[in-house]
Amino acid sequence: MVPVLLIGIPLLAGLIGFSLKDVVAKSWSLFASLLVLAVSVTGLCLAKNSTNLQFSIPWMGTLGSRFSIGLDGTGQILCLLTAIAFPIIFISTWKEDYKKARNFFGLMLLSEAGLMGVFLATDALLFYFFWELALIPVYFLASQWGGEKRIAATFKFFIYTFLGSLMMLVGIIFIYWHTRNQSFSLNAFYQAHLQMTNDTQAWLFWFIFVAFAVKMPIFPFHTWQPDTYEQAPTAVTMVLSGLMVKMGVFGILRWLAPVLPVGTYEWGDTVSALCIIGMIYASLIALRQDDLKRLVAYSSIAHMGLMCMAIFAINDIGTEGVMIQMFNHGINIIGLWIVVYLIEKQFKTRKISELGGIAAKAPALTALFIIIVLANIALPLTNAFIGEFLMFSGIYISKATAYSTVFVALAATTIILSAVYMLNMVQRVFYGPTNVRTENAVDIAGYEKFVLGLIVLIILVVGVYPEPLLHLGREAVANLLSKMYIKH
Amino acid sequence: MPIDNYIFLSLALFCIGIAGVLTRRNAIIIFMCIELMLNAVNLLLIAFSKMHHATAGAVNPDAGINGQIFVFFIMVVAAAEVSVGLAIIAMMYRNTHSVDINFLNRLKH
Amino acid sequence: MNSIITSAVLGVIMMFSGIFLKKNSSIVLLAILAMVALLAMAILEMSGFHFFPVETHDMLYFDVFGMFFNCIAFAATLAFFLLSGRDIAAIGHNPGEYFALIFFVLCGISIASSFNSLLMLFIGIEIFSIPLYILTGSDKRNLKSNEASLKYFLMGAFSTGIMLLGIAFLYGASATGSFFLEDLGIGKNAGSPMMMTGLILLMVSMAFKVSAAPFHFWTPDVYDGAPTVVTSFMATIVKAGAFIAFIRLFKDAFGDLKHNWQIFIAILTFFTLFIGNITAVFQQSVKRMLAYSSIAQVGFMLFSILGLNVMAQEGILLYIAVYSLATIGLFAILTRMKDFSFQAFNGLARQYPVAAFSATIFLLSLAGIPLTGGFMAKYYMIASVMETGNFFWLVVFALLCAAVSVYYYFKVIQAMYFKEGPSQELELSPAFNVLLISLALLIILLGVFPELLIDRLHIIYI
Amino acid sequence: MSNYVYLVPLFPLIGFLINGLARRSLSRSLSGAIGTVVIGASFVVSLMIFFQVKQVGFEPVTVPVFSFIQAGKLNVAFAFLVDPLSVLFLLIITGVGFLIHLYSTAYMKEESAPDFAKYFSYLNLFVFSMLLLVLGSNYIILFIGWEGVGLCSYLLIGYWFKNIDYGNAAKKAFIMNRIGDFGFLIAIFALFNEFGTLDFAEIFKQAPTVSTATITAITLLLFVGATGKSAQIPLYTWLPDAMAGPTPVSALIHAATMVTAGIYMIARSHVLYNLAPVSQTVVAITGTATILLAALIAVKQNDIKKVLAYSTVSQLGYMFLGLGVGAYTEAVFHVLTHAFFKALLFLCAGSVIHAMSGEQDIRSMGGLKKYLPITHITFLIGCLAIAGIPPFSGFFSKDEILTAAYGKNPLYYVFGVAGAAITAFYMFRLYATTFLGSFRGSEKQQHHLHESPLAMTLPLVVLAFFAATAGFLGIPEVFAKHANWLGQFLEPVLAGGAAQPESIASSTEWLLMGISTGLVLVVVGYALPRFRKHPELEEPRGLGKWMRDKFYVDEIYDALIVKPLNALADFFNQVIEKKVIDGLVNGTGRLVQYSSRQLRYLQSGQVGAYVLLMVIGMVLLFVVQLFLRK
Amino acid sequence: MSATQFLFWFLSILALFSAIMMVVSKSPVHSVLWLIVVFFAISVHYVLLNAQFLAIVNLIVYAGAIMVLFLFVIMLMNLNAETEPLKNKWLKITGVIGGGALMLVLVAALKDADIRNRIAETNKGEIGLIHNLGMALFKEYVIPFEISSVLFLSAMVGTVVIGKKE
Repeated sequence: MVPVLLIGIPLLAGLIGFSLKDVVAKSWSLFASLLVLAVSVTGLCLAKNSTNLQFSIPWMGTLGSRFSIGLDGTGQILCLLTAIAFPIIFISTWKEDYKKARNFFGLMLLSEAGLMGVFLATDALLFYFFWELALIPVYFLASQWGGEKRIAATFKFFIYTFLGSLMMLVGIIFIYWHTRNQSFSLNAFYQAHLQMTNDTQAWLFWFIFVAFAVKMPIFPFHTWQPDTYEQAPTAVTMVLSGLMVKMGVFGILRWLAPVLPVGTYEWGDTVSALCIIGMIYASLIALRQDDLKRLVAYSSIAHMGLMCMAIFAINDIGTEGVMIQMFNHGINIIGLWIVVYLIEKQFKTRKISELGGIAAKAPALTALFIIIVLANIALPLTNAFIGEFLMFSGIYISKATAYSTVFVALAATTIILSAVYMLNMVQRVFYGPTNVRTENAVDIAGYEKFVLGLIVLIILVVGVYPEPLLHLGREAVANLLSKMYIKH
Repeated sequence: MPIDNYIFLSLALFCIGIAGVLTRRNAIIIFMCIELMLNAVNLLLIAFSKMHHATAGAVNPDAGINGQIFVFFIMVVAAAEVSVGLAIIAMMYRNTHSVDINFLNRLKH
Repeated sequence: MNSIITSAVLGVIMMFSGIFLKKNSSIVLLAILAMVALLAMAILEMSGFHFFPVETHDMLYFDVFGMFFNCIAFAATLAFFLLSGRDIAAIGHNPGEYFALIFFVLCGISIASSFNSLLMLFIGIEIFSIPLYILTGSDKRNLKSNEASLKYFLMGAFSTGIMLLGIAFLYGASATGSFFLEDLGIGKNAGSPMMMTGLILLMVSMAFKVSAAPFHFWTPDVYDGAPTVVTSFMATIVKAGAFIAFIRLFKDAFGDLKHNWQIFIAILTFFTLFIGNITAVFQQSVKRMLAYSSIAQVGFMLFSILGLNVMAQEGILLYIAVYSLATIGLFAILTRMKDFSFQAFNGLARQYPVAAFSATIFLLSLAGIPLTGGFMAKYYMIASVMETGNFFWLVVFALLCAAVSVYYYFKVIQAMYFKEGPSQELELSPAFNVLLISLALLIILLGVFPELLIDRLHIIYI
Repeated sequence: MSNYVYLVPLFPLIGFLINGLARRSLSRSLSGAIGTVVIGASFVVSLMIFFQVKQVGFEPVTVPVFSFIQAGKLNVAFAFLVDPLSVLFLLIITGVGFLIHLYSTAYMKEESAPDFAKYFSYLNLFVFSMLLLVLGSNYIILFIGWEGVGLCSYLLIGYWFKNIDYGNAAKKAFIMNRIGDFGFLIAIFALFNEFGTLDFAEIFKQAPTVSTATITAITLLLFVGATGKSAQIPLYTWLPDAMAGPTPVSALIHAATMVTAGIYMIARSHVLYNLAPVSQTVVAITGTATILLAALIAVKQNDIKKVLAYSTVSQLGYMFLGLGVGAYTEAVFHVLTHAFFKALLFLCAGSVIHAMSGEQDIRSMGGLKKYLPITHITFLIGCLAIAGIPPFSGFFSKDEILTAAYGKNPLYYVFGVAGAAITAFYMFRLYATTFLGSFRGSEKQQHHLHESPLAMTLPLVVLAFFAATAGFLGIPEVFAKHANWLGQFLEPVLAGGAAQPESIASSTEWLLMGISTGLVLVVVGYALPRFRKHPELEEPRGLGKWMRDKFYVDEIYDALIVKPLNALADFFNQVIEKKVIDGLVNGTGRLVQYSSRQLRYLQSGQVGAYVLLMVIGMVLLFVVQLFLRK
Repeated sequence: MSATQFLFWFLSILALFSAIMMVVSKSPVHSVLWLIVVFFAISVHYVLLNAQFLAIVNLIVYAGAIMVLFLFVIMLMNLNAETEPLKNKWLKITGVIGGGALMLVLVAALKDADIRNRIAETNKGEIGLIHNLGMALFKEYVIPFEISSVLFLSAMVGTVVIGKKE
């Protein structure tokens, strides 16, 4: 029942939200998202009792598709992340006044339902449906409530991701026709590669990969991202970068690598090379950004590249790193966006060059932000260190590629670069003398402190004691890898 | 008579009709060219009908008759089409005092 | 037979309605009632109640596929009447006759969905073409309407000529000299040069009727010039009727020769998708954009002929239903607008949220966004072709085109929701809104549960 | 002992949390007290551990705290390793740290209460990290501490963040360290790949089974890490800039403890280094080069802290030279003595700066002897110690390293002695310019001159005591047999790694010592009178200018790395991103639009054209058909 | 060469010539007259093929009724050679080339047809006679026959709608 509630609550609440009055919509959606969080935590507690975590009813029987969802190890971390993220997003933007708030919050909840569905679906067609359900509300959110150039930017985003998902659809249908009983179920998909030649898997790989690559995004499919992040309202950007990019990683983990293991091996090096290029490239570009949002956007590209690369290491350490890092990156980047949002709200600008000296006026904001930044550059005892360390180790010891050392050496340069651009930003925004804009700065309010404090708390707790989270994914990772080890 | 004589005769007439459609601008003439195309088809159908009759007439005395019936229906339809077509051309003439098909080209691109 | 006879009789009744009924609204009401009756007859027919036990001498063959299509087409027409009945009556001075012509068209469509002989195909197609020539030109004072009518007529007659030549060759190539579908693709001449010649010619003329490129050139002009309500009807139900005839012809007559002609359909599909989608991008008028989009949609529908399997047949019915409903809905809104340009839609969502929301659903469905019927329809089309294992490149191309199509459909959505525009007066009655929203919900329903519509068919085929 | 070893890092952590979280509500004295007391507590616990370790028959213990990371075969425990080496560092860190905390309570008096608490919280966090670094039983914990101290260094250098330059210095320190960490991290990955574990004990046990090439690569990468943290060529440039931080910070972090982390790490990994002679050579050469380069630069610096900073770099070079020649014990010995005398020198400098109201330029000082008597004496002791004048501590440690170096290659010795001579020269230049002669500052400064309060002078005295006497902890064999207490203490850890002094005849050793001592004394004898009378006030020319401008290393880095990188980034941002990739994406869109514009001209509106196109279409289909039939 | 063959060739050449003349005539009236000649030639072909009924119908319906209707409309509109709109020379050439190309490919497509050597019987066979056709029309083809009424009905309604003065 838990998975049904995870999807059902935000879906229903969202639909109801459309008919509510604008003033209550905000509280309503916060309530609903907290409810989802409660259910999600319950799901974690029930982890042993798997009957409550699976749900399957007939749906589109003639097509071989069922409405089957399940909360398993792979999706659990991301469901938890989603459940945590939405209340945080709602609280942190509590004071924001949206025109037609009910539509805004309704769409937000719909996208939450879509995200949950993506992480829960164990049927390929259903997965595809939720994939799009998550996308469309976000498109409308970004286009309606976004910045000046929102229409063009978000449309580019939409076309980009839509094209990617269409390619994925082709791949899904192709695999579907190669399953034994023409079924969309996850297990049937895991068997499908047995009926395919290696060459087929090799080209099919790209059809599915493109969708995920666009979502993450992997160089050179990334150009939608900075524009969209820049133009979307911050709450939506948080959803996009904190949660939706994870859909890509998750998709590869669950729907690509185990489904097409040979293709995954075949192209591992190519993808890794793309990831590395993207990481270095994005880091360097981040170095020269003056807009806070764009900077964070490019830093996100760099981080996602590493996650993608680690999947293709195809070993337990790398994959567990990816699992935990998906959670960590979600938390960290939402934290970054909140700060960016707070800065923009107070100073009416996101230009780094127009800011400075905030630390003197807003020490709490500064302290919390610096911890988030440190997490973002993967300092030990923050959550991201665990993930990045595992991922790098996984890549280094990977047997799936002959170039693991080179890959790590190149990818690890971003450790340096991320420190450079993040600290540059911290210094120029927070340190130095105050200027006209920042001299009357005030520190953040209580609820903002609460939200950021919560994020910092998660960062540190996971960074110091990651075992519970690692444990959550361990079995699932072993399970996924067992499907991928056919070649070795 | 070998059937290919009829085939190529009909084709020739048909293609003359098409060439007419392509080269003329007068709506009525174009329409007449289309009628010519239809007649070419009629001739071909009757030839085929007799061809099939020649093959199977011994077994089935009515073999091939359907081709001629078809021609009959083509004529029926052509008649209906002509009445409508001429009405449309007349309507256009009433409005523009021209039967030049290129005279009207508000609708393009 | 129910549908054919009923529609003809209803056509006659409507023809005389003008004499007895003076008010337009009562004629519209009568037409709606007649349509309900026709739909009921079609549904009864499908349920096994044949009221007219006529010996057809194999000229017609009523299978579930055709009858089911009739139901869909009639239901769509009913929706069309309900939404736009008032506008049909408002085209000119002869409301009764317009409705009569529409019923005659439906009669032709019913024949096209149940023919078993090339003769009936020819007659059926002519029956629904000739009234359309008239309907296209029914706005007599409007030069655009005149022009559209003349163009449509001349090119339609031309394509009739092509079709007849094709039929003649097929007749000549058939073993025993027959027009029955089952006799065409068999015998020692199957696949012979003459048969292929006939087949290609017939295919060309059918492609013309469904406006597949490069035989689509009449479509944008005619759709643009015709009165908007008529365009709505032509672009949906009539096109669907022609398409059913197309698929029926190729399935029943040439199904076994698939490998000889698939490449031609593939070529047509390619051009149709390309030209339809690409040309739509630059249109300035929504009406004309919809004309091109209807061409683009045909590109997808052609996949069903390429696949020609169970999935294709189920899918094409779903496609027709979803596409027709969405397009009718869109045109219904468009009919009420004075200006067909994209700018006219600016800020519509603020003033008319219901209409804008429904239009959004319609557009999303046309673009093939999941959770709308349009997605499932496209899904069926693609999956059916992929089952054959061939033409993978075409599938990929089609999806690229689908991405392009998002561009022009979303332009309308963007105009309605994200742009500001001057307020305008549209006569959108509450009933109209209710109808629109129910159509939209129906489309979503079909997107989530497509089997509601086609499971019946599935049971029969499997 | 396993019961309370965790207390050592825990106390500073508690201090950090209290000072960090409650900094708004703590008074200055309270937060200072908390900050200092926790370190003192740590020191006490460390002492207790020390006495246990010192007992005969002690075996190194690993104390697990909790399971940190577990994934696949990677199993990292959060565990502490207690052995003589770590205990020795514990004592240095907590002992010197305590004194510097104490010193800070007075030195930082002028800060506002929250800032004061912030300062102490950072300092506590630093001590915590440093303790983790030396206590960690595997490379991960070591790395956590490693990065932690880097962070604290960053925070403390940028403590006065309103000054852009200070911020830049902090950033530079962090990034330079990160470059080192890059090597360190990859070394860790390689270690894990090779050994399947990151535990010191396991790795060192298995090390001999691994090929020399691999070990060489790993050790070189570890050394890259060490060059970052311990400010060696080529990553030393951050350390002089780090003097932007408060002076006690410079004393603690940038002289006594953090910068020796690299030495600790290599000493800890000495088993690996012993297996990789190439790496050892690289370490030794780098160390030697650093000694000379930094010493030369120090000669022409006029900022009191800069001189000390370069001297630190130079002294660290000695330690690396020691490590490189396999004299691990000697290197650690030098760490110890250096901690005392360099912390002392910095604190003295802090006292001077305190007295001079923030003035750091020695050209404005002079004659401070009479105003700051305690500072003067202690500073002099520090100078003597660093210059290596017997019997001060620096003499013993430095000479042991030089002797060992001679055993390896006399060239090392030659350069080492040259470095020692230069060290003596610039230290006494500094001393003479600052304390001797007559005061050259402004009236106001002169008026303000005073000796520092007790909280500041007490640490000076204590440190001076150790700076003078600590050398006796490791008396070379040539002086007295078995008098090298430190060598014996560290024997269980660094055994086998120690240099082979036996290979050098004791007569040679005496000679070497004599040469270096004599040379130093000559230099001191030259420098002291020269700079007392004629302090160097004018701008240097020629080579001196090069030395003053640090051989333009920063500028070279800027031109070779920073500028090209920025240019590349700009190229990516402006050209690749906007023109190529985005251009490609938008170009596709434009292409579609363009095709759309062109294609629509097919729709000419003329029936004839339409029919013609249809006919062409048909012809094409038939052509295809003809081809297919062929 | 038998009389039938002679007649065939004569009629074929006549039909083709008249067809070409119809297309190239400047004056619409001439075109109509040439077309009537084509129809006559084709009707005689029908007779040759022993399809007397269709020959007669062709004459009455086509050459008679329909062509007269054309002529009538042309007269009504007072169209003549002078009012004939001119068409671009190049378009004319492309038109001819287009028609020719289609002819070419069709011939190419059909030249290998294996039924080329079959015979369409002339001067014999009863199927074209009115009796047989009538029987077939009202027995097997009664459905299409009936349904054509709808066609006519719609054509009639259409003509009325279009033609009615408003």
